[in-house]
Amino acid sequence: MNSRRSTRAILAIAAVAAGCASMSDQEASQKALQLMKASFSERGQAKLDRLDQDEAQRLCSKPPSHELSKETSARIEKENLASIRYPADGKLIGDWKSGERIAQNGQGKQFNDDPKRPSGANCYACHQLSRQEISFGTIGPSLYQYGKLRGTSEAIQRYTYGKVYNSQGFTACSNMPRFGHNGILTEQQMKDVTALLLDPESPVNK
Amino acid sequence: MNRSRRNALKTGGGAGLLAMLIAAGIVRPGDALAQQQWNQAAFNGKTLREALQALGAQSPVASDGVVIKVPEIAENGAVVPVAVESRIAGTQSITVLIEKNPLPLAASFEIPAGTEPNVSTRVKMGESSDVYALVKADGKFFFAKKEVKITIGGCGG
Amino acid sequence: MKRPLVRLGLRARLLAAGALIVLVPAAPSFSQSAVDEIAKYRQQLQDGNPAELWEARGEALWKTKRGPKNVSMEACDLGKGAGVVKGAYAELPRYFADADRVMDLETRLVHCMTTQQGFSFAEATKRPFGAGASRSDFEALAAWITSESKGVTMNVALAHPKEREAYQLGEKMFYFRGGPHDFACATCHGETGKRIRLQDLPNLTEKAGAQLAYTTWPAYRVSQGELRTFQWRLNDCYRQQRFPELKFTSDASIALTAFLAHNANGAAFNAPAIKR
Amino acid sequence: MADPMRIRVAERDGVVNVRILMSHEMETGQRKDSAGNLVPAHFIRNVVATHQGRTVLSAQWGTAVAKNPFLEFSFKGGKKGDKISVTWEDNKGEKRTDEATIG
Repeated sequence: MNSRRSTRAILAIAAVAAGCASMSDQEASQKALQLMKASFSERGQAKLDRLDQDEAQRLCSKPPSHELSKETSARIEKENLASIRYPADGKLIGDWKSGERIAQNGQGKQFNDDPKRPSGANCYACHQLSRQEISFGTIGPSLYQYGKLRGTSEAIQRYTYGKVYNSQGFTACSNMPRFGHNGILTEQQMKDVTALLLDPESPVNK
Repeated sequence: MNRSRRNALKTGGGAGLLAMLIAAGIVRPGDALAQQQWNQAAFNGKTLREALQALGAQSPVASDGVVIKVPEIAENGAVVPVAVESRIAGTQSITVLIEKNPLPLAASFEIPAGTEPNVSTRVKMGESSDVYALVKADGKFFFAKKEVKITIGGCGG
Repeated sequence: MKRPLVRLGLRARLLAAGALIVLVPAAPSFSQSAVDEIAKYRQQLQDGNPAELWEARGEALWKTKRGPKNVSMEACDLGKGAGVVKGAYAELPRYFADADRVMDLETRLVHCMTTQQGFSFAEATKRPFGAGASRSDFEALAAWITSESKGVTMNVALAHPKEREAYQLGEKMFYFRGGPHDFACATCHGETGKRIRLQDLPNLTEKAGAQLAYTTWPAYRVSQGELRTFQWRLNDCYRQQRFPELKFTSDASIALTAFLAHNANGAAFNAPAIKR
Repeated sequence: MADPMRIRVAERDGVVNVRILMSHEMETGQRKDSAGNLVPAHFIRNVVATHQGRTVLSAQWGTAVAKNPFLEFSFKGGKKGDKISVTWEDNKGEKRTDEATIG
């Protein structure tokens, strides 16, 4: 049934495309979205609405050759920065030990994950953090000695918590998930990750 | 039962008799398994010490004659290549044990005369651990060990 | 040098191990040596690839009479003529006039299973991927068919308008960010020299990376003890991207495959491989 | 029925190198399935390789041998045309024997 529907979709696309040599970029984007909507099925917590992009996702879905204008980047950053909600109790530093577990955990939000269990942040997938963990990725910069190098002033605390909450408030189209903005981590989890980065006792700062 | 088998292996009589029976067509090659035992006590040993005791190898000695080839770091514990070579004359068996596995004894190979004392296989490791190669030669036990670190790989999900 | 093995008590050994961790600082070059050691691990795995077990089963499946019409797949046209398997995978996906559609390997196999062997679409596609005793015919067939392209130069054409369209839409999909984590394929595979944990991430937007990646699937995954196809690789990437599930033999799946396969053109195909 | 083994043999100067791949789950008995139930142990316990009827290697395995086991060894005294036979038996009593000829 679904394959028939998707076949029809691609036939419709082909009928349009046959007329001209190639599609415009915007046409192609629209057709790709149609194609994807017909080619994915909902499973577990992953519904089809995950293919509905917000503005940042849409603007950031471009090859590196299509660099965003300064104005567009600034707009993405401004809007994302405004989305950050700081904890009502004003405390930004939680428990670094819990933060380490969150940094190691790559589960959460996948169609096979239990939505009742807390998500991880999987920081080590992309960042070096502590010296002990040799299995770390390099998509993001090394965060080893993050707090030792920057100190723990209130400004640094707010920047760090904010960056975890919504990275695109600081860098448009950052590869880093917007953990608070998109509801991946809870407030307490973000405090714990902030502690992992800033607490002098954390292995990150040893 | 185990003891009589060990005696048979010591004299070489068991294997020789079996070969004769196979050659005579009385026993088919597949039936060779019927002669084989499985050392349940050793495989069920929960610590290195328990497994070694059940193998009759309470106090093996470290030896450069046992060469163990394992990766220093394994990308995944599900498959860790292990090769063991014995340079000790009269090698009768080669055994692989993984100290921190829930059941340390992984595999044991009987090496008849004419077979090179050099075997290669792949094991599972639950976590980073020392891997031991135990060699029995002329009735005595020798060993070498090497640590293998198991890393967390992939995207983590 | 002889010393007894079981001499230290467990506690003493644990203390010794603990002391080691505290006292020995990690060398700055440790991560580089870790990478080197992992390269050795991978090298040690190359000899004796269990993918061969799938290849043998796949060849038997291809030649076995099956389905309501009780015919083998030996008349299946993978693009180079009926029954020609050698080199076929290195030219897929491609446009097939008899179906008026661009098809990748799995889609073409389903086409032959339904039109020639008489299976229903549902029956043919009920198990795209295996798990333990529940085995997938596609993984076995793909293992054998791809092994028949080993050493063949990748040559995926963009001659037909529908091939060009599939490529263009596949490229769009590659950069499409979505889901709660904002991930696109490009998030992990758009830059050269990056790793996730200790795994090297091929940059699929440039020739060398696309070639290295595409020509080494299918692969026996030691972490799963299964042979996994390129189709599976796409499905599992999307799972980890937090997307819904990519449908087997769907047009989006074919389009993305066409984009990545074409980018690998010029390289010698080198699978089934063995990977973590 | 279990899948056939893949047995590769190569002879050089009378030394025969044997490489075997076996198709087996090698369940440890400690893994849980998706429903949370313990999957019972299921693993090869004994392997015997013979050359012209003479045992050239015998092995006892536990659950720690990796899934789809690989085994490599060498012995002296083989020549082209000789037969190598390998048999495994698992803890459920299932057996499989396959042969290869030294080429």
